[in-house]
Amino acid sequence: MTNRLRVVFATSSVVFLVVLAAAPLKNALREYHGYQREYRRLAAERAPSARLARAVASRPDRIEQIWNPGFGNRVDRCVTCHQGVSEPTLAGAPAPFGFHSETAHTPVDLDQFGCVFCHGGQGLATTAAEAHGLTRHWPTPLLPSVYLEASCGRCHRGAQASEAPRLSKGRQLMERYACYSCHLARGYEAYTAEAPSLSATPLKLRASWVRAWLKDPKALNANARMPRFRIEPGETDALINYLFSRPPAVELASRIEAAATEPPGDAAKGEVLFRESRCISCHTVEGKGNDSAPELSLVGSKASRAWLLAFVRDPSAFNPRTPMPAFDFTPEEARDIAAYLSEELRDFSEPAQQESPFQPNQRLAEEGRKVFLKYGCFGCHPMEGMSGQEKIGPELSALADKKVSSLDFGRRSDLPKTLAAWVGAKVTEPSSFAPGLKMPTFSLQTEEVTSVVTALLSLSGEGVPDEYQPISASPNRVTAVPAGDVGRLFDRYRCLSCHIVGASGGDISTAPLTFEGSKVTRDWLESYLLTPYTIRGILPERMPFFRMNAGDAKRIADYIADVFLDDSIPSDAFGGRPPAQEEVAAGERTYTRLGCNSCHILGQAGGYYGPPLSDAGDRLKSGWIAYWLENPQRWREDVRCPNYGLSREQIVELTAFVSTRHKIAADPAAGSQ
Amino acid sequence: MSDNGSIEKALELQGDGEAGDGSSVDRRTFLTRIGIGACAAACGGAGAVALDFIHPKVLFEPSPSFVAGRRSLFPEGTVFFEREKKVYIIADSRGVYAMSAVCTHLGCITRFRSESRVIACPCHGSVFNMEGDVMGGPAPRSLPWLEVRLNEREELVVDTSVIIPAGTVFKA
Amino acid sequence: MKDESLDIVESADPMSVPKRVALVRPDLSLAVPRRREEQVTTFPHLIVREVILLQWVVILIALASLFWDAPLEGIADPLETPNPAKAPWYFLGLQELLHYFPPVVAGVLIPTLVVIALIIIPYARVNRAPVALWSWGSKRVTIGLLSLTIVVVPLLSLFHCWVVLVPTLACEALIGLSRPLPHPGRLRAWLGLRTLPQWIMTWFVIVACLLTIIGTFFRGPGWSLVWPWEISL
Amino acid sequence: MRIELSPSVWWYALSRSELWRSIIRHGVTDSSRNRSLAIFQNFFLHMHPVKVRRKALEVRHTYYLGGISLALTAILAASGILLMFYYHPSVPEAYMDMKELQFTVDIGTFLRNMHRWSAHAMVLVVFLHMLRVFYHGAFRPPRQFNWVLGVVLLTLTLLLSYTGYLLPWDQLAYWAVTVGTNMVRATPVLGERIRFLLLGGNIVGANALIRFYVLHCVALPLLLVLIAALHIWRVRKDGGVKGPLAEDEETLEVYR
Repeated sequence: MTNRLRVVFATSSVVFLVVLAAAPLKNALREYHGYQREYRRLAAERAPSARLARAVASRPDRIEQIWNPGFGNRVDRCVTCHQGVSEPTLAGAPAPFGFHSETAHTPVDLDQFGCVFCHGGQGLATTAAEAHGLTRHWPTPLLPSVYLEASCGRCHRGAQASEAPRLSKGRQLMERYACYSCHLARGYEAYTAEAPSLSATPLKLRASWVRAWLKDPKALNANARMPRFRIEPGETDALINYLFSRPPAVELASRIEAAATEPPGDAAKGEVLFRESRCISCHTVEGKGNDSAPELSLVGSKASRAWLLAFVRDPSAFNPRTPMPAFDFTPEEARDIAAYLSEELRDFSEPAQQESPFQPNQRLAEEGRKVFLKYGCFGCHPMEGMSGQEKIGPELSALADKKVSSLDFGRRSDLPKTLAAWVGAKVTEPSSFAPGLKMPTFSLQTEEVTSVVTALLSLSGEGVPDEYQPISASPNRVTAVPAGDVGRLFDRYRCLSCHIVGASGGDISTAPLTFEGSKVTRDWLESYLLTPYTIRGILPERMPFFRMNAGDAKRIADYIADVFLDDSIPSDAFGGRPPAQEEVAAGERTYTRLGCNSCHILGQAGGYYGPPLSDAGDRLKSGWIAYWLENPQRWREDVRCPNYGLSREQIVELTAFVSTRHKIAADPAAGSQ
Repeated sequence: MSDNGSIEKALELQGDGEAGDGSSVDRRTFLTRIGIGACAAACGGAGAVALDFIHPKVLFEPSPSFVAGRRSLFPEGTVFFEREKKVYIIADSRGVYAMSAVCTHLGCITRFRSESRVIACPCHGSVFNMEGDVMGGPAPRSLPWLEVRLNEREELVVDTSVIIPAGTVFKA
Repeated sequence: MKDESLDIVESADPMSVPKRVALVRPDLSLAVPRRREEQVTTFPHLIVREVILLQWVVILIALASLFWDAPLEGIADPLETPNPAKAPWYFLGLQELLHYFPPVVAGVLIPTLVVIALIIIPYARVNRAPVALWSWGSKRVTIGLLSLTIVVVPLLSLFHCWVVLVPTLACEALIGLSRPLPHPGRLRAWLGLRTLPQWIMTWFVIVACLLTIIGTFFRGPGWSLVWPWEISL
Repeated sequence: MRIELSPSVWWYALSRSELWRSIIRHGVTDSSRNRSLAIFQNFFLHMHPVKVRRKALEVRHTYYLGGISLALTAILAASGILLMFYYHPSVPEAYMDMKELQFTVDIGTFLRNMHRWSAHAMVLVVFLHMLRVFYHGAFRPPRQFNWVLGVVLLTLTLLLSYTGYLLPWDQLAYWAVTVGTNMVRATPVLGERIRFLLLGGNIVGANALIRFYVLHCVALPLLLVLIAALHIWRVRKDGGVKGPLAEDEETLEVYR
């Protein structure tokens, strides 16, 4: 009896000991020990000296962490396993030991940022599965690397984020496709789309065209910005009735009706004018041109001749926010252009006969108004009496902070349960989640979807401390768009449709105006505004020929020369003295040695990639040339001109040579070429 | 005296005298020993593990040691005051040494006076020489010397948690 | 064993415990049957068992802890309510009741009554001696059962509380099934020996377990009925 | 001589030393007197009687449920005290400390698991203990008051478990406590006030956390230890553990 008890006691005690010992044993076998052992072996193998190899090999196992009390008390223990992130000798080592590729913030700022702020995941964790956040109950799993630039966008909130091309592209696409017309987002509260006004519809469009367009805009125009809505056929009828029932604005109607009475112009002359004015810098015609403005290949089938004529005369009368500049065409020239557009750029397969004017039905029109409101058409197309309407989509401001549990996956059970996948599917095919959703389909390319998702995932409400805020643009440059008389001229010629000034403006032109005054001479600028010519033949976008009057050109040139300056760029590279002859000769030798002529035209020969330098002395200020040569990538990283790392003397010599090239052969040095 | 029998004997319970052969006594003792031994080992082990448990594995506090920089940053004759770590790093003809800047009197932060080349405490007027010895004032002890060593990247590292005997100059 | 000669009086005076006084009628024998029980020393007999018990409790809990991790969800977020939001499992019976009854009844009245009932168990007159229900006489029991049914069925049906109604009726059926001694059927005889407090307690345990199990395993989003395997999704 | 080096010799010498005998005043040799003294003179054991009925040792007698709940209390106290070394009762540190236990503290997960599973087991075992006592009729005189103490201990167990539930500060904890405290709200007249006092405010927030922490780690355990001591002491004073009903016990008419 008691012997049995004794056996029970002995066995029980042994089991007790064994089970209690299991817990510390399990603890000692945690996975990071294995990674650290492997890392020590790898790092010792690659260590540059035997001493360092010994030092790294004798490192004890321990949990490593990056702790930032000033940055939301973040703790990232990723470095416990990813031990080689800041060790250049481990470049190319297998995961997870490799060196972190160099970016603006890594590995230099690793201690300030940690890992999780950019990559996502669970910084506190010391096991792979938990750290990568792929477990339940961790709201922010590892951000897929295709969307990594979304993290840049959480601090860099501007449309252009340096070193984040995908993010920048995504943000541009979101503006282009007017996402902010239906969805509110922080920083875009004042956004308005550039969609055409519908106020002159009966005088401008044909009902059959509108019907086709509403069905699928991309079928009529591959560059259409308007997405494809899923409008019921009955709703389409109602909508057309509504649009054609609205009386055109009196002012516009009188312009269009006046234009209708004018005699037709000469289409052949119009075509020449169309080319001269470089309309394809913005518009696409038959596959050629830029897609920053509506495609014109079939514009003749879409818009009436009278409307086209009235529009070309003064685009801003039709849409105060149009990026289209006003060209100073004579009445005949405008008629010729309109004739070219309506006679040559149309769908020849369609019968040419005039469609009879559409007779709207008032009851259907009333229905159509509801359809217009239902699909939020007013978001992009301004409409009288609808300016105060709420945006119809949900706010996007803190989209990136949404928890997966709060997302409605609807019918999409095929998707992985992550925010990125959900956003991706919403952008690709919004209708797939549930029937009856109003969000239209944008038919984006895969790469475009990735960019837009990246931009969307950057919309986080999570702030960063002040000391982490990116430094804003250099304060010694102009950031404001001009006002007053010059401002009106800038508006008339829509300079900012293509050129960047400070933080605003379009990026069609490669020449930002922010420091244009420090770059080019006033006289050259004035002559260029009057008669623009092609500087770089390789670029498809050219400065349009506005037929600007002399007074306007002078005022704009004066303003740019006086205001758009960058104080860090000297006006003259030679401190006021003329360049010495020896310097010019030495510069010429350098020019030849570096092979500058493979890209630049000088005299009769040279490449086409860079701007020609034959008239560089007339066009550019010598201070700018020197400044450029110091570091060509200074203002844009994608500049192809190599940074040769020239010495101060070499720069001055090369500047002396380039800045003495003149079109007018007054300088003897020019003649020698 | 007979009170002090062994616990093993005590566990030989009453009423099972029928297991009378000689080996059974050995087995009983053996089983009791196993039982008590394993139990004691488990308790001892649990105590040791508990002790290890309360020993933190990561710390949320500034590291006691810090990287001062390469040796060439400290040319002979310079006195470098690391304000945040409250440490002087002094280089002289013998080499480099580090010294706490906390006055041994009441813990004020001392200052180096370059004109007279002494370390003086602003609170109660203690004065130390460049070896950390008390030259005057109420300070009871000289300033402690701190360990200086080289790390893997050949940078000087000062460990404020290790006090070394005065006069132990780092030569490198 | 039934001894007519004895009238043993249980004493409620705590100072007199654990003695019992037997009042012997003068006409009967003085012989009082007395149980003698074998005793052993606490040390080591009980102490060693206690040590073994402690060891096995630790062993079992430690094994569970080695293989199953305690749950830890996301950080508390007052803005996001999980669906369903559940109390700890031992309160899920109450939460389940809240589904049927107004909060004052389910959240306050019932738990208070339960605690009071538990406390008065040893003091209630009905409970002073272990008296089987059927010793009251079958008429009283039948009337009691019927009147209970008349009160309980409409009341619980009003709140659609079938979870409580069904076990209540089952218990009543079992009482009705039981028979006073002597009875040839062993089960029915055994049932007939159960006392009223035992019936009440058994009914309470069944209802509590049922409610807790349903609340834990069969309640999904919006406190709707689901299968257990659908809950973790 | 080999014998001199054997552990029993060392043990013998140690148990005879003055130090040992100043702490433990008696041996445990094979005599009833010593065995009695072992219980009498030991602070921790003296709640036991010197002798127990052999039947009371049988599993069927009590199923050791009271002992199991005491063992669980011991595990909970030991693991709970260790966990307190790493716990900050504040928002959001409380949650981060759970992560620390999981990821950086040696055997942190294990200890948290021990504490959690023991707490669940405790509620279950205490409830079963109550059922056992009830069906064995062990609440009858003279054990009435010990039954009441048992009911109080059951309530304390539930309260301890419930207050501990909030401490990890995760969604599970937060909403379980929100749901639970909203039940209290239904109490007529006092409901709102009790809830306000319990939470230290109107919402489950930082005040509620520190209150639950103090209740869980100080107030309720003190009360539990006190009442449990009384409970165990009363077991002995009320005549030892009471096993199953004797075959004839409940049919004795004379009990009336």
